[in-house]
Amino acid sequence: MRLGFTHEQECFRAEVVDWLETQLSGRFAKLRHLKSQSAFPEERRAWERTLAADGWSVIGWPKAYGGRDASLAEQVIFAEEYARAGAPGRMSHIGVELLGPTLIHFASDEQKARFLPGIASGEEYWAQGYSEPNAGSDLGSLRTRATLEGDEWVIDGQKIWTSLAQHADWIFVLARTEPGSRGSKGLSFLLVPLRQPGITLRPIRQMNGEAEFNETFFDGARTAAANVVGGVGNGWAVAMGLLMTERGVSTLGQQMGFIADYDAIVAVARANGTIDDPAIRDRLTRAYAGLRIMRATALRILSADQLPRAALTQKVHWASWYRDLGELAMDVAGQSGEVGGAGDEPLSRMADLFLSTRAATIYGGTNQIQRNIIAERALGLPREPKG
Amino acid sequence: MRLGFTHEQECFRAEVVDWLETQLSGRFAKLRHLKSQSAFPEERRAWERTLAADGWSVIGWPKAYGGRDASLAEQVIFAEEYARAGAPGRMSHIGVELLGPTLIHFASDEQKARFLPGIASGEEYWAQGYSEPNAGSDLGSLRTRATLEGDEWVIDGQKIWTSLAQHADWIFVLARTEPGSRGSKGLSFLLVPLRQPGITLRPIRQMNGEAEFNETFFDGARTAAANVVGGVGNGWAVAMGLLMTERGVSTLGQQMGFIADYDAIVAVARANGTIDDPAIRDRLTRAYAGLRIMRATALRILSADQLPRAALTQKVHWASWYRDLGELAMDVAGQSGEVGGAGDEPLSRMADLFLSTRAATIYGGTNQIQRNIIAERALGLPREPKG
Amino acid sequence: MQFVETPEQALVAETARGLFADFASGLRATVAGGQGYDRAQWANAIGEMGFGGIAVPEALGGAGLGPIELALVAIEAGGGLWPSPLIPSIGTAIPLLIGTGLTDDVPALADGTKIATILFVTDEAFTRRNGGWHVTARGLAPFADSADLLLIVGGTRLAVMTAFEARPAPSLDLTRPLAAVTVDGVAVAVVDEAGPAIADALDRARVTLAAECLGAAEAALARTVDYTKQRVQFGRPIGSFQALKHRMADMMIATEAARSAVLYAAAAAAEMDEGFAEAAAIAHFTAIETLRRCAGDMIQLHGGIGFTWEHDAHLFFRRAQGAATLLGTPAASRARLAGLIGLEAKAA
Amino acid sequence: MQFVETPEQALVAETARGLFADFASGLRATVAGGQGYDRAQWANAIGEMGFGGIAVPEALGGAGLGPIELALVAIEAGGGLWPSPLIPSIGTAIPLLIGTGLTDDVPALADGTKIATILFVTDEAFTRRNGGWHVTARGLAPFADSADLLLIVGGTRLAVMTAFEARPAPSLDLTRPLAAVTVDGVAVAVVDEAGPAIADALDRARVTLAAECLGAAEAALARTVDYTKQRVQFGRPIGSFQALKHRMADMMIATEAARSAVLYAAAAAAEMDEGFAEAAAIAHFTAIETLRRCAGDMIQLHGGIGFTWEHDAHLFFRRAQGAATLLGTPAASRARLAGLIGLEAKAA
Repeated sequence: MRLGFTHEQECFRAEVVDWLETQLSGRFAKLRHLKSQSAFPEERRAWERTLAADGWSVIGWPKAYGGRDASLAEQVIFAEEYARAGAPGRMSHIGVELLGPTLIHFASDEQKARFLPGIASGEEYWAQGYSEPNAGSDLGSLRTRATLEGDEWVIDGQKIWTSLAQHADWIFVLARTEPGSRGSKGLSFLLVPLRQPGITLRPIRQMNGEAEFNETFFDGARTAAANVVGGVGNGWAVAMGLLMTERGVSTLGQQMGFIADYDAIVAVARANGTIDDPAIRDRLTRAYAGLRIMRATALRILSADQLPRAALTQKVHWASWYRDLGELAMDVAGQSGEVGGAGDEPLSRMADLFLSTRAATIYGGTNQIQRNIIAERALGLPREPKG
Repeated sequence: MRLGFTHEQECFRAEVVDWLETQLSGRFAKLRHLKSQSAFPEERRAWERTLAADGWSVIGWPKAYGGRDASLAEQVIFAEEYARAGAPGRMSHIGVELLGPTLIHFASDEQKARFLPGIASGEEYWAQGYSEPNAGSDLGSLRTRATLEGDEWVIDGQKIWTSLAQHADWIFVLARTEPGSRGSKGLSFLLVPLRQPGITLRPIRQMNGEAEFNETFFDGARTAAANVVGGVGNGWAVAMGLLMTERGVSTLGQQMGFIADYDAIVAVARANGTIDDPAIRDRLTRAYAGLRIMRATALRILSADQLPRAALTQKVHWASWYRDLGELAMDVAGQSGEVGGAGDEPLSRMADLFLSTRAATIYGGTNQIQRNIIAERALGLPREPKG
Repeated sequence: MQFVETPEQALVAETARGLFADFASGLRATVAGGQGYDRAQWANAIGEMGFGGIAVPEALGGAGLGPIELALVAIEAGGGLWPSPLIPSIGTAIPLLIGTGLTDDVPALADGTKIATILFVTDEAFTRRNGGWHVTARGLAPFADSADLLLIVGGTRLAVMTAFEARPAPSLDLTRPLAAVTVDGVAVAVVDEAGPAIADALDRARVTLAAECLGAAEAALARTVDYTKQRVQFGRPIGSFQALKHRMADMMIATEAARSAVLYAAAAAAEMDEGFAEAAAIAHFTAIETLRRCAGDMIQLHGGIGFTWEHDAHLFFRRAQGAATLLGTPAASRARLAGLIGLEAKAA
Repeated sequence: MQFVETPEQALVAETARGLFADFASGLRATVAGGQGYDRAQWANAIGEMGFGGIAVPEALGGAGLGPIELALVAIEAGGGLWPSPLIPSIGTAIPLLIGTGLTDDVPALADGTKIATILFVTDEAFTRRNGGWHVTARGLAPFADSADLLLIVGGTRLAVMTAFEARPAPSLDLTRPLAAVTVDGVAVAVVDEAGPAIADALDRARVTLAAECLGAAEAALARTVDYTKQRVQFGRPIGSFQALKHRMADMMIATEAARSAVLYAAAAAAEMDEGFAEAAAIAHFTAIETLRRCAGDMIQLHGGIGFTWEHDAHLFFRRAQGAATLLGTPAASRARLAGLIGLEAKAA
């Protein structure tokens, strides 16, 4: 058990820091410390291509697919320095972090050859199509259906909470390919071109006013018969594998974002004197401790050969922590944080944290669903009787 | 809606205060501020008889059964002054507060004539026989059985959490009188003499070292065939009626006991300076607010013609409040509260509160069971599917 | 002692409930509009129905009822998240003006023809000049851009202003928007050395605000219960899952506690009970914390739809936060309570 | 960087697990006995198995391993609620003596032939007399009635005493009883101006205590899971009810967070990481709060049997409280952390 880094790893860190500093002081300066996930789409595509050109786009992937086979320590260093430098959220996130590892594990050689290079090079962007209006937590109730007509799948249905779809070229879709099937059976994992007449996007406005998500309507949308991953009817296994990869190195980068939020709250607390309030100070202290613990947990998980039980607890832990941070932000800000600033922001950063953090305990599996998973899979508690 | 008392009611209060002061300064002085539920049993019997002699034993009962038909305001006044004077816990509690009202509602005239006078006069004491080792929260799983043999019920089985049984003369027992019946059907509510060869008591030592409860073993115990209340096979309805009467005026007296606990904690906090700790002061403030709110809720419930929905929330509310108070007591006391005092007490009052309050969220229906009741009966949420 | 609504009080509540239920269909339109409230609804509820003067003495044009009736109305207004200057104008300005004897404008506030709002300052904002009082202050005040009168509230001083600048600000609380106020001028009327009267009036205002929060919290619970009975996942209504049931049970435990606290404080106000200040502090922090919790749970238990703009859940959540700073924070009320009950160090 | 146990470390943990599982059958007998610990178990674990010297340099008779291995042993000892002077003698006294250079007694402590405990005082308890140091103090110390050595720990001074009075006190924590200590005499050895060394040693002690609390919390969870799988009510195991499942899930979220905090702090101690003091404070308050919560939940989820004397749940609950005051409170560690991370007012 060892926390520190070797000299070689510190050299790697210096290389990362240097590269990021050069790029983000130069042509990509306007992307630095950007909070929005939707602003400057063209510059962000360019950023992704630049990462790829210099070999930083998919460092954790095997070399055979354009990665570096980076060690755990190197991935940790890259994720943390990337966030520390204020580099922008990855428009390629879903392809790089979710779909890529899934394809590497489940896809045919032809599929890998077709899709992995586009992700690695920052040329093709992906969206995720899982949830449906009547299948939020309960993915087994999916109704979107796909029918093979000749050499194409024809897809009808509706997905919701499709993130980043407005900037994506492709979407992966969990669809029912066996008519009349129920639950987790009869589903297939399809790769579908997003920009086609059979697909309509409608943005969903969230409570904080932003629109990160979409509803996606499929009305005779089409994709090649070959674009099914893991075999027809085997979509559930592929989807579950994908959900597991969500708990990867990217959490470390996410946590660096949390640190920025925490720092912003501390700055407000100092400025308006609420740091003198012992209750506020204690909550800030707990928030800081939470950050350190989440990092340690991520390192434990990443260091383990097999996904440890602890991994199942990560989502509720960070989501609840983040929601609490949002409440703390508002209590620190007080009434003056309840109105828009002088600039172009409609609300203060504290108020935005207060609102946007409420989604954390809901998306990606509500806290309730996550607790079920912990209880059943990690603690071995009995399932509830079926209704 | 009116909080204050009339002149007449204030005169009643003066009468109560005067009577209590006289008695508790005189021959019953040793019972004043007594915490133990088991010490001085003879003196406590005498106290009950004295209450009865002067008409204070069952003031809320109808005059026909020895009560005073006291108004709500009078009952509130009596309960609060009784507790404020430091008068002892009622050894007759189960008879006066639980069984009496149940008999008044469900029993035959003969049964009323036989049993109510003994309760009112402080001559006969009662214990409660509901829970069983395998039927704690789930009363429908009761297994204790009673069989009619000639003109007597013969009872076999085991009850647990029988409170105050060591001082009782009678016990009411929910038993299965219809062989092979299940759930809430086939149960009868029996009145059984406790001091007989067929009944054995074994005290249960609690985590704080006290033994307020017993296991009660029935091995061919007998009672007269007539001692079934509400009819054979109707025990569930009688028992549920009894459980509802638990939410009566006695909660006000209970709350006065809570005030004494709160005051004791504040005294320790002042003495050892923890009151200077803003977090401790805030918790004490919340505890005080909880006391006031519980009193207001009790008054709302008592003032209503029909038991309001709010009544269902009372148990979890006070139990959780009390458990939190126990934790606060210990945090106020610190390490010096973790050892026995100079006197004969094995542990400090703070430590005893810390331990004894843990039972509050369990006995009389765990917080989990209570929340089910609130959800289903007050909010009308659907039941869970059966296992 | 009889701690239950009289039939007359129950009728007031029922009437209010019907009215605010009617208003509720216009909630989104009002919020989206520029002014933040609906003039016709205001004239209807405050003027025609007489809710503005319900706790105002008949001599000042009111109905001569009291804090309990006002609380019952506020509960119902809260249930509909009624976007209006109810709390600043009716709930706060009126008791301040009555309590300090500056009653000239009370009839116009009570019938809704004028609107008042309040700005909290320190006493240093007031200076004597040429025999009058000059007030200099900046800050945030709800509905100030629609207000005819601005009450400047210091620790011991109170001023009525008619000349002030108010710039609407994009506000977290969409149903009670704030405006940035600048005051630099001569007061129309001032009272000095009125600390106790101001404190008592603000306690009354906090109880009315607490009542409004209670109503909103109860509505958040009711809507969550309704939704979870309808929404099916895993083959059954999600309201049958124990984790959700227990969460809603906890919401109800909180709302019932808040209801006890609010009604008790309102009754104590009506009877000028010596324990009123305590009761007001308890009601204030309890009801606000209850709303914050219930609104947060409302979002959570609605799942994905709960954090969309289209769903009302965030309006409740935003309202909770706005309420938490409007007339002092819950923490400030707890600190005040600590003082009232003698929880100071070494004072024994 | 590789934040996972090495095979050697896993073996240490496994060995300790087996030993403390064997000891567990004697728990009640030891608790009921007068001394509070079992001499044979002590000699076995500390001496024969070498756990007493696991983090002690070989030059002082130890195994030359470090804080991580000691933490792994403490986790397992905590899992069995092992009643012994492990924390005062091995976990606290040894690092204090090594850190301050008073190493004469370390070999005897490490092999278990001597037992030490600690008493926290202010520096004023120490006075210079005739060229030596005189110590006057009273207080509570765990296992003081069994101790050969008493370490008097001030802010910057540390004394070793062999002459002191210790009267066993009936204690809340039955598995680590306190004794009332009176000291009035000349120290055998003293260091002065050793504030940083003392602080660092106490941080190390807190990490070992935190590890022990973690082990107890994990055991409380495991035993609760086992019980709720067996106990049937309403026709099914109570562990299938969602409210209970979610409560146990929350327990696990807490224990996993505590495990991360403890292992990180132990690794930081081993590497003399500059963030060690922070990590120690975090581990200390997190593990204690986790145990307190898990022990409380263990009682609750066991229902009636959970609050009986016969069931072990209260032993966990009592241990949690004893741990919360043994080496400073969780609140004190949070306050220390606030200072370490610069959360002082106006310091920006």
